[in-house]
Amino acid sequence: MDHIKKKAYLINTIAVVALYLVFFVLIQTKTMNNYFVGIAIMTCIMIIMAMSLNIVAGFLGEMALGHAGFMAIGAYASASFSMALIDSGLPLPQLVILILAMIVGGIVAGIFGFLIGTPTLRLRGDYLGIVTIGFSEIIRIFFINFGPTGGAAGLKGITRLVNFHNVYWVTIIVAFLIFTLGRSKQGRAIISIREDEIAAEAAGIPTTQYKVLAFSLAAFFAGVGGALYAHYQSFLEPSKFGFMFSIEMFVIVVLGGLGSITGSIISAIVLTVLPEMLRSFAEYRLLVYSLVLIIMMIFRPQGIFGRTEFSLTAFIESLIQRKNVKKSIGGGEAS
Amino acid sequence: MKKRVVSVLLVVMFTASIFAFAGCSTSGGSADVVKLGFIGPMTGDAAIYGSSAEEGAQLAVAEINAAGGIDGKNIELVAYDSKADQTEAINAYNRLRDQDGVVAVIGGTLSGETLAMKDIMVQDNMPVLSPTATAVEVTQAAPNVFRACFLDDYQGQAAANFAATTLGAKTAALLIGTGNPYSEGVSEAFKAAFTAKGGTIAGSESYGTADKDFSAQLTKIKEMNPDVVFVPDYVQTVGPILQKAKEMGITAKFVGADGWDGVQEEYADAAQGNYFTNHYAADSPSETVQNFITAYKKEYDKVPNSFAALGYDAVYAMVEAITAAGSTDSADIITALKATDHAGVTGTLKFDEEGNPKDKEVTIIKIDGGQLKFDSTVVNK
Amino acid sequence: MTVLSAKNITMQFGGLTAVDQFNLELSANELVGLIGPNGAGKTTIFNMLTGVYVPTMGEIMLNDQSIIKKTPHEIVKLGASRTFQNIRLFKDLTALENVKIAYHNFIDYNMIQGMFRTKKYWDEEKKAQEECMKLLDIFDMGEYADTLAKNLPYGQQRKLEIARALASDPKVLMLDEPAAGMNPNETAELMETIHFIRNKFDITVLLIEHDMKLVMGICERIIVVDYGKTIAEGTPDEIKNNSDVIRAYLGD
Amino acid sequence: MNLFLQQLINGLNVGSIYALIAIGYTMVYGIIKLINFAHGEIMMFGAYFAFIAATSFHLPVWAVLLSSMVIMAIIGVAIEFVAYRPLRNAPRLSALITAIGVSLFLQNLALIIFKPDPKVMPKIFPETIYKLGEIEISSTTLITIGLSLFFMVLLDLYIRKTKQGRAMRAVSEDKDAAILMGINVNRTISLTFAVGSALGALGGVLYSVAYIQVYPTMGVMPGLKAFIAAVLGGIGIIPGAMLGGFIIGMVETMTKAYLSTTWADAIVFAILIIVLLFKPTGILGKNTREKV
Repeated sequence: MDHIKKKAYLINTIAVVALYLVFFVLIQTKTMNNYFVGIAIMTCIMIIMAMSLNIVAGFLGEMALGHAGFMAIGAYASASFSMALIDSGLPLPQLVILILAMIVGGIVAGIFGFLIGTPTLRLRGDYLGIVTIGFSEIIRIFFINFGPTGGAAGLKGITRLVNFHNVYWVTIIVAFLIFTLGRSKQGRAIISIREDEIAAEAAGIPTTQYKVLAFSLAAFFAGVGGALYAHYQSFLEPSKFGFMFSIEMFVIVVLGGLGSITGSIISAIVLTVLPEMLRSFAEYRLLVYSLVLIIMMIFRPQGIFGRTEFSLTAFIESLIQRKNVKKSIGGGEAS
Repeated sequence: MKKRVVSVLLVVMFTASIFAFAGCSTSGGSADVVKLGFIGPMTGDAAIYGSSAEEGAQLAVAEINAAGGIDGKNIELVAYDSKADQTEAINAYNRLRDQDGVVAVIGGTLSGETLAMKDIMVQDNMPVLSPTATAVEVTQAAPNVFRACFLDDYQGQAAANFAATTLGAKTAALLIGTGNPYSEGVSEAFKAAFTAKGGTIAGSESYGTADKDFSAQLTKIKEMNPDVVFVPDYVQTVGPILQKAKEMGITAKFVGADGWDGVQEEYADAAQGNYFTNHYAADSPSETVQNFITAYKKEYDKVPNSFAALGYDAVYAMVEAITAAGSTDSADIITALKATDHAGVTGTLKFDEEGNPKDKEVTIIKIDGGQLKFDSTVVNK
Repeated sequence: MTVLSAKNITMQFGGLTAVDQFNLELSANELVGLIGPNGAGKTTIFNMLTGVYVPTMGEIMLNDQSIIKKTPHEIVKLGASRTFQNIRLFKDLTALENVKIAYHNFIDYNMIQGMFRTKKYWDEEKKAQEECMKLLDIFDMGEYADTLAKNLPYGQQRKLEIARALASDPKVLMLDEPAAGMNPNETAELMETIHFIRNKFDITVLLIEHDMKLVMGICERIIVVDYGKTIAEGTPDEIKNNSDVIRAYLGD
Repeated sequence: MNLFLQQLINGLNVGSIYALIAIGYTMVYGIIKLINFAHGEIMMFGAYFAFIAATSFHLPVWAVLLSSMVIMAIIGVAIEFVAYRPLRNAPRLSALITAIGVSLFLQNLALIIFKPDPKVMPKIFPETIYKLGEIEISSTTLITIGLSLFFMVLLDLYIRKTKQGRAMRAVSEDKDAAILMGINVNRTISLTFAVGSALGALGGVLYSVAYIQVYPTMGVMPGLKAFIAAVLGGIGIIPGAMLGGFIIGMVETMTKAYLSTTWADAIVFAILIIVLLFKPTGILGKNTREKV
């Protein structure tokens, strides 16, 4: 690690901790009430969902319109697991149960990602898009008809294990992991497929393998998001994981900029908070929401960040530099 | 340069949103208004249920305010859309409690959203009276949650008793909406009760929540040739089913549940001569019922359905409890709710230990000449 | 010693025979040109040799190993890499990243180590960075390391593609019309570069080219194909005077 | 056997409507490579206009159909002009998101204008039941199938025989070459939206007559099904969309009749997936290999 990278790490760590402290103080002093905490938790979950979808949509460049299906698998798997674990009476601390449930949710979803990805990734573009819709609808219909998880009436009695503190740190960890994935040799291989699949093969990248890897990883993190969702809502209904929910996640990713993790984060915040801010507009709020979508896409089709990342370090540096420039101009005038 | 502007803007937006979070603290109920919350779907596929219940509730609020409110204080019904989505429902509830400072909640309208909110509601000890959430679990282990409607199985049982005893049916076919807990729940109870009465289930067909084409199922039901067909679903599904059945020349009697309320308006021909279980009869001589129907028609220019009636009753019952409690303290209101004895549009509302309506009469309605005619009442024991 | 050999390879698309019983033998460190009129089947031969197409018939051996039905990336690992006629770079990535992607097989850490950034990750990435920079420097492209591929001048893009092909450490390098679209100066420079890399990396080079000057100037051996068949083979001088070749190019 | 024939007719009825709607998806896709998510909403508005024409203005049947189709053709062109044209050269996914935005916008607009309660579509076609032995066919079913087929044939003739039709095919084949040939691409794209939307509106009217209701979210499911039909047949290929529509309608009805009603949608999707795995560009799609 050279000096610049160390500096970047330091700045980002400070920022993450500082942001957490701000929230911590706001929550402790009750300045931020449960309503806002609830929105913040949901925002974090949507950030995880958007970032994980970004692995397929942004890094791999494939149109995946069935992300809600993997989230459903993760949610149901982790909920069933945690319910069984708590029933077994093992005296485990809540955080441990949550972590185990997230891992279970992630792995089960990841396995399904692998199973679904292997045959379907031969397809490209719109055809892959519709097949992913198909799979996620099949998953949803399965849960509607599957008795052991409550069928259409939903799965009840999941212990609420998620609070803002743990969901915040999970989000940070997932963001870090997906960010570093994009800058590892595996991430580069996945991105090269987006850029030019044939050239990637010719450069020695086993493209099929990496496509499946990207798909499974996205499903894994979607499963983690699903696990958090299940243990925040404490109740799961199959109807939640419909086609429109997948579309909602996809919209977040495109709006943030395909391939940009920070873009996904900002976009998830905006698109989760926006409908809440519009709540008092009653039936007009979805009208406004859809207008915002259309207008943003017309004026910024590549998304908020395009493919670039927002860098806090670079941002701070640019601020400092501007100050220096100003100083020199000021000095010039004085002389 | 442009990039920097964008990033500055974003940071500003981000911090602003954090401040917005911090800035809006609880506004609380102002001294001369008592705020009630309402949650139900007003957009999306289920929009009609939420908006009907809300219309009924708003009507009750307007009437109560016109009559002087609660001890001179006006009531305000703050209604939020749940989009039939659990997350939205929880956010809406949190907002009602923290931002709007409501003293009690009328809702949720659907079982799913109510179950999603239940845990938090119990934690808060918020007085909750759901007008229409029928799933059994809604009131279980929730001393603060009540409901105005009877349960799915109660109603299914009543319908089966009616079909077997009054109609003398020997065979029944079921047409069930899968993915719709209401339809599934009522059907289950019907099946059990009908078999217990010695009837035979000729077969059951089902359809998905978004299905509009019932021809395949009805073709099969026609082949079964049962005495009655039980279709517990809402008007907008039942209407087309009845219409199609008529087109196909199915002669069996159709029996339904409270979701049918309103079927006489648009589907009078198709529904002619069929029966359903309901909370009240529109041709009841009761003044409460007639006043409600007249006022609703005047306000919204349409005939109320059972969602509206239950929403209307729920507000009245809640307001009575608040008045009786003499305070807006949660615990007081809940205590008062437990002692509710409200004569409403949908009958007399009293609660059992669990918060479900006690010994509520199920009214059997016959559709005749575009009118809902009172047929009989059934009380399950 | 034979590095790459093709025996009677044939490619049929539907009823059309694009390549008919083509034979090829490349010895170590050879520089061979593959020429022929448009549509003669040169690129199809390339595609078969690199695994993009599976030949309808015939056998291809790379370092004494059959590569029929092997995927392109497996063939790269076995030691044959290529460039494309219509440059195929990773356009939205930097020059350095383009090379690093092809260096993939020599970076040794797994996904977990990469995502958690263990010491192994930093060590391997540092090595990759240095090696790939070295490669760019060989092509005098060090200054462009952080430029997006799509923003490079045309000649540099061609060079970057060759650098990328070299990053997988091939025994055989196949260049598909490397001088296409270049001016005479650039072509001359490219000729030098090809010569240089052949010697520097001790590899075999097979190139398809239209530019006769380039082919005649650097190739030791030339194969001429027309209608999917070899019509002549020999040294540049032999080819220059071959009547079949003249007929194929100029018509009867 | 009779039961089977009866179900076959049911399937044809649904399938013909899906086919009509699928044509709109496929035409737009063929020409600007955009999945027009708002097409289901076009269908919904078409049904609403027909409802208004029939109940408020008491127009005769042909006028109800025609007015709804014309109005929706204009609205379709307007949508393309306002929302899609600015994004013509933007990344395809951005255009897709815009289409989703338009779809949500129209749906919620309808919710505000018309309220969520389903309106009952009057019976605009004369109602009689024909008996063919044991099989019963209602006139509505016959008219639905007949009108769909009529317009499909008409469209086919239009695309193949007229100058504008040829221009559409040229633009969808190669936009740049079409420009060089002096074809007004913008006008051709507008025309495509007009034709596609008009057929979508017709589909909406027929759908609402067959299932007697008009409501704001009515376009979602048939829209998705028609989209699946278009992909199944090979998106961008008009006969493919028709074929796909009939297949989906038939599969759906037959699954409900003989396999399972609860799993019907899942089975439709499963068939789509299986077909695509073996024929990655749909039933009538050509396998194009990327040139290396």
